[in-house]
Amino acid sequence: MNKKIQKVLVANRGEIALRILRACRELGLSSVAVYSDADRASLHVGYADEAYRLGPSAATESYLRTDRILEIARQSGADAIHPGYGFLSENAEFAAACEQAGVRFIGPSSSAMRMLGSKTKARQTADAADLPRVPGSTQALGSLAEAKRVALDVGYPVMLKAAAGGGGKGMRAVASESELAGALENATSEAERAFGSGEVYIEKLIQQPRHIEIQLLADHHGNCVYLGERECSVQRRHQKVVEEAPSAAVDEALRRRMGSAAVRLAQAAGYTNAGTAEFLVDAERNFYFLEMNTRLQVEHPVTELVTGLDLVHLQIQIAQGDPLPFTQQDVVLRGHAIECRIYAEDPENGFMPSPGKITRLLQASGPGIREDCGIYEGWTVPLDYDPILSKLIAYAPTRALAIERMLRALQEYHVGGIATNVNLFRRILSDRGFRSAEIDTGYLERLLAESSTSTLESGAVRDNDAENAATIAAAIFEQSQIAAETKENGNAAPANAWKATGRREGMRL
Amino acid sequence: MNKKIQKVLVANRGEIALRILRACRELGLSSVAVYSDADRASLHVGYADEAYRLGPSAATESYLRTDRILEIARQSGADAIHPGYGFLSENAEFAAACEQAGVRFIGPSSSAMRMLGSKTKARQTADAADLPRVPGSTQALGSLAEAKRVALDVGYPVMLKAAAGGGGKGMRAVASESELAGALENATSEAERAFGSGEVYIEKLIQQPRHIEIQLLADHHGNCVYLGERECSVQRRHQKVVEEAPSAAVDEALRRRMGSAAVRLAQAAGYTNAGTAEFLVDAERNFYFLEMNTRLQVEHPVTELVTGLDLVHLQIQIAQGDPLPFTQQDVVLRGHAIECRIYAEDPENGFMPSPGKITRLLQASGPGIREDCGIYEGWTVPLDYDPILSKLIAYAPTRALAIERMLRALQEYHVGGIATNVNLFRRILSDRGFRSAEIDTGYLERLLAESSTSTLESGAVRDNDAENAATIAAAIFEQSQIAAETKENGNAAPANAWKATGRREGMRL
Amino acid sequence: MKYKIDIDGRTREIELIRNSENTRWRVMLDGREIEADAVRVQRDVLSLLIDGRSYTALPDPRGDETAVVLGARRIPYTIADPRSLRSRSRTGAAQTGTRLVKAPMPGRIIRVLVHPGESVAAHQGLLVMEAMKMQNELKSPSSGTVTRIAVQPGDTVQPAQVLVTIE
Amino acid sequence: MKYKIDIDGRTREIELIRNSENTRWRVMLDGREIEADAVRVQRDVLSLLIDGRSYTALPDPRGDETAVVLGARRIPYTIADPRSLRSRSRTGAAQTGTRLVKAPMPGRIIRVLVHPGESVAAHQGLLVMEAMKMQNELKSPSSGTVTRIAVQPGDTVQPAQVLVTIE
Repeated sequence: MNKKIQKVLVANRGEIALRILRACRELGLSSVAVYSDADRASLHVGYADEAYRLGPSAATESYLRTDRILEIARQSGADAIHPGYGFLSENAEFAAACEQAGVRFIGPSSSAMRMLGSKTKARQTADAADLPRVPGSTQALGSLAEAKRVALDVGYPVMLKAAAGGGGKGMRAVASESELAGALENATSEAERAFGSGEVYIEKLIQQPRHIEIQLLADHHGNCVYLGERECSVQRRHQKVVEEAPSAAVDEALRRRMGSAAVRLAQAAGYTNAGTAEFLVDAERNFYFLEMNTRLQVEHPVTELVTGLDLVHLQIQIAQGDPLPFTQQDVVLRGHAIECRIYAEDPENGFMPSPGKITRLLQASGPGIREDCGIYEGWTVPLDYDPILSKLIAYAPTRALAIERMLRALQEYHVGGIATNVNLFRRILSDRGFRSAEIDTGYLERLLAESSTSTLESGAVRDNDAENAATIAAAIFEQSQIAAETKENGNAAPANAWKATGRREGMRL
Repeated sequence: MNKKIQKVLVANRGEIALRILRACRELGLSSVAVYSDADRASLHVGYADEAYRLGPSAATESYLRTDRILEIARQSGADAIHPGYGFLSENAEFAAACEQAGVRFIGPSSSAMRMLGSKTKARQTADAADLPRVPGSTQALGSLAEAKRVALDVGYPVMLKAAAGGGGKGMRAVASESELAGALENATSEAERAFGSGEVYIEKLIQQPRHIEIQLLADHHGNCVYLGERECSVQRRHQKVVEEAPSAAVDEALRRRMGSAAVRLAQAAGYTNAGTAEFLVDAERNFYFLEMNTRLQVEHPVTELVTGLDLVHLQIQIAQGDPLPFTQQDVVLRGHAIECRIYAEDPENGFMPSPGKITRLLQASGPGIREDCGIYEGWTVPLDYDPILSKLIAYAPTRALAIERMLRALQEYHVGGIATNVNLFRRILSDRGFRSAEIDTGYLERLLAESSTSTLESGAVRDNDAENAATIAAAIFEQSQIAAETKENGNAAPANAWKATGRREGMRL
Repeated sequence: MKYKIDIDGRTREIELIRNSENTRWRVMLDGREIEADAVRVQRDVLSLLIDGRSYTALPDPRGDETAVVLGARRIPYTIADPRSLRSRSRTGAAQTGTRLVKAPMPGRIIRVLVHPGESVAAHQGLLVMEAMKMQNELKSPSSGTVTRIAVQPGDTVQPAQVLVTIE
Repeated sequence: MKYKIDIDGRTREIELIRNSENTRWRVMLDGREIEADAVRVQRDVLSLLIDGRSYTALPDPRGDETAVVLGARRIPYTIADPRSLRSRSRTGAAQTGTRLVKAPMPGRIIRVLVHPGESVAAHQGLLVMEAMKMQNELKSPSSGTVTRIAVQPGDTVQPAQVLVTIE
């Protein structure tokens, strides 16, 4: 355990692969990227010291190919594998295979993962560690009849959840028994497809809860600390959309109670590395354990910004057997951080994914802005993976300023050629309910159900000057366009044609 | 004083104008940009809500035109002016003119500025407030004879300094009396040209001192706090090149002593707003007051990162009469920040400025990286102003990690078309002396005097694989180039030609 | 050059006249004269100064649609002027009583929720398609009767492939 | 296509052969065969994979000079192959005993430090020029005698304007 890690294989893609590769560079470690055919031109391939092809684009033929990844680790001499999030990150068989192959898995041991990775197992472990949890089954449902019995027992409404779940897949709310059969079928088939396991269990549905999670770090020397909470209540279809740290609903006493509960759970499972305990918190500030994510989270940057720590550095240090370089008392939260997950999807069109070529990319920067990004101008968003493009994160001394800063950054941000959810964030961050932190897991669905005419998009007072400016800009673009098409036989792309014409017509460069 | 500021005119350009405009947007304030002819296409013009032309490119005909700026403030209804750094920021007459015009100057009062802005006056104020200072004159030198007398008095070597100085202009080290006449003439003429005042004074030259400064904030309610120190010893020709916070040479006791001295000085002068007291610190950790900068500093971001505060927000709040929202005890330093000032200059060619068109710009981002930038791809660096392009700032839990993170970011950073000092930062941050924090104000000149063959540039072991890769890349670029020139009659620019050819030859997009 | 532009729910008439070789333009907009200072920044970004107000605009074509991004807003527009080549190519495609529900992107059909002959309401779910790991319901664009279902569960579909016909 | 490339102090012979319509190239470099996988990313950035090692390269022309940026290094190169158009235009300009000191950028002459007929050492300061608010000393490229000074203090000079002649 005490030999230092020298070379890390990053078994992932997109922004998280790049984020881990950056950490490797900062720690002076060699790095190995792997890629599918769809990702040959992706940023993580060029960022690593070495890169090897996994296979065709489909995840099952590339990023989920345990055998290929271990083979590449062996051939390249990588002595550690960072799984990122998604893909193999919560796959205990993969962790076990790494252990057998003598390659460090940068995550918990396969045994700790087995105790916590499956949601049903985690609920059993939580019971043993005396954590409050949502009433419901701790076993996968064997039949519709069993589902009906458990649901009646805890009382409707209930939630169906995939035992292997994550990212909101395989989840269904069920209001009454008449919906149960259909929901169970849907949840099972979705879980089967997403995780290769159709195991589903039942939980009581907590009314208007907040989704709040505790970030943990545990080393191999028995030290386990919590790094405060993240507020993840802004969700759509159980997928997080906006995350923040700290939560407006958590005071120091509640933080300590939730943090201690999470530490108890991790220690009961012999957990090491970074992990996240998810809780529901009701209006009376009761908290209920939901599940444990035995990996780095998408939203880890908000914790990094308020604690000043680097979770990926710490994951690597823990994996090579270093003790945590601080204790619980050293962890001090300061300021407020908000993350927006920028996706290639069209909120105006049922959140349909929008793969395709990013023809233009203007990015935000300046004070308090961090971007963890896996895209570039000219890159084509592939069809084969989750459509996350980038994470924009704002930090400021207060929540109110962090919101204004994020709005400022969103104003600077532009993705051309494909639809994104950037305008949705403008709407959320401008909404009175969000700004007063009156959010629960149903908040976003309610906001989306409101007529969009009440938002800043079209509800603003008509600004004649701005309309004139837009019209003049359109005419200038068009004039250059037509001139280009006429004089150059229409071969140039609009932007280039406009550029060329601009130059010809003496517009200052 | 208690009426809130509504609209801010930013009387500056480049990265600092953009940084202030961003703050205005975050605080919900309207903003007014001003620009010279050289800056019509600069980012700050498009970022503001309103923008007005000042005049021709020369600073004396634009950014130094007090009358034009006040006229634009009046016409646009701006109720406050932020001067940034440089230009009119330390001009007490301008501050007084703002006061008379009823426009808030976001900085100290003209009277406080007069007590501290001139270096000779500041030295008198410092004596009255009982600050340790470097021995020398507190009056401008009237003649060469007087200069000789003072220099003999304090003992050679001495420093000549412009009373109105800043940015290292009008400064000369003098080792013996024989050099005094020439140095005095040079310093006087440079000061005259740079500041419109040829006043020069003499200080004893402290041997191998560190340059360490204290950031202050003072409100109109008698509150004055220090926000820790910045280490600015990495200088070339008295211009800061790399800055950090905190300083490896300052412990909590020294920080408190220096901070208290700086607060004493500010209070003696009735100082309000952000300000910086500069000190020299010798090997025995004695500190000597040098001068007070009555404005925002270029390097303010490193303080923002370690304190979690936003100095421009606070400047504006102070200017509108708000009390500071925290006390000295609330100020806690956390982690380490380093700033690299990226300039259009060529370190391999005597640091000659390199104005011109930026043909390519790849920027750094990700964890712990902030960029305060005023440039874009396609922008032409004008001849008329200081050649600062951007400030790259890295934050990490420790100094060692901040250095590695900055090196990682510099690796991601690329400016094409003009020479920059990016590689110089790689050299400094890789240097053993810098890494062990053995730096003083002579450090960089010594490093530059070393043969560059001892650096990572050419001193690395020959990497045959990398050389092969470079050669193959050159051949691929060239093949596309020639193909383009042959088939397309050579009209396309190299990069575009390569692109077009790449596409034609089936290189994956 | 004169244009008619349909933008933001209005039809505007606009004529652009360059003043000289500098950055200023004289614009006649619906009969009113406007002075605009226009400069290209950042490749395709336009900085416009009109009466001191500063606007940043960039073209944002997406598929067939032309649009201007101005600040936080994306504003689609069409050029009504007959000299515009693009406006001509976008004519035709008149609305009839038949609605074709097409695949908006490549994906796989998971479930079909209606059957031929069934009456459907506007926004009623027709089928579930999986694309980019997400299942999305495709909804009916209007009320009517399902006359044809061209796919079945398990089918892989291509963008713009017709899935369901509603009359 | 075959090239001779002067790069990093060496002259290399290289031949590029595309394997097919995919991203792989066969390269003969100084007689040794190398397999390279090359893909364009980010407009003009080249991602190269050779034996598993990953390199990112981009062209970085500056004035007349061609160069490749590879990681942290900028490596100038010249093409020695006669088919290269650019290499031909860079011939001539042979070194003689006369050295011309030219203005590297626009600026103003502040002081002249030498006089005609004076002997100067290599790196000795010849004049002080102000550009972009900075005063810089222009130094002699070699030892010799100042034969001509073409400017005086206060003169505004343009890039490449001859300031001093040394023989």
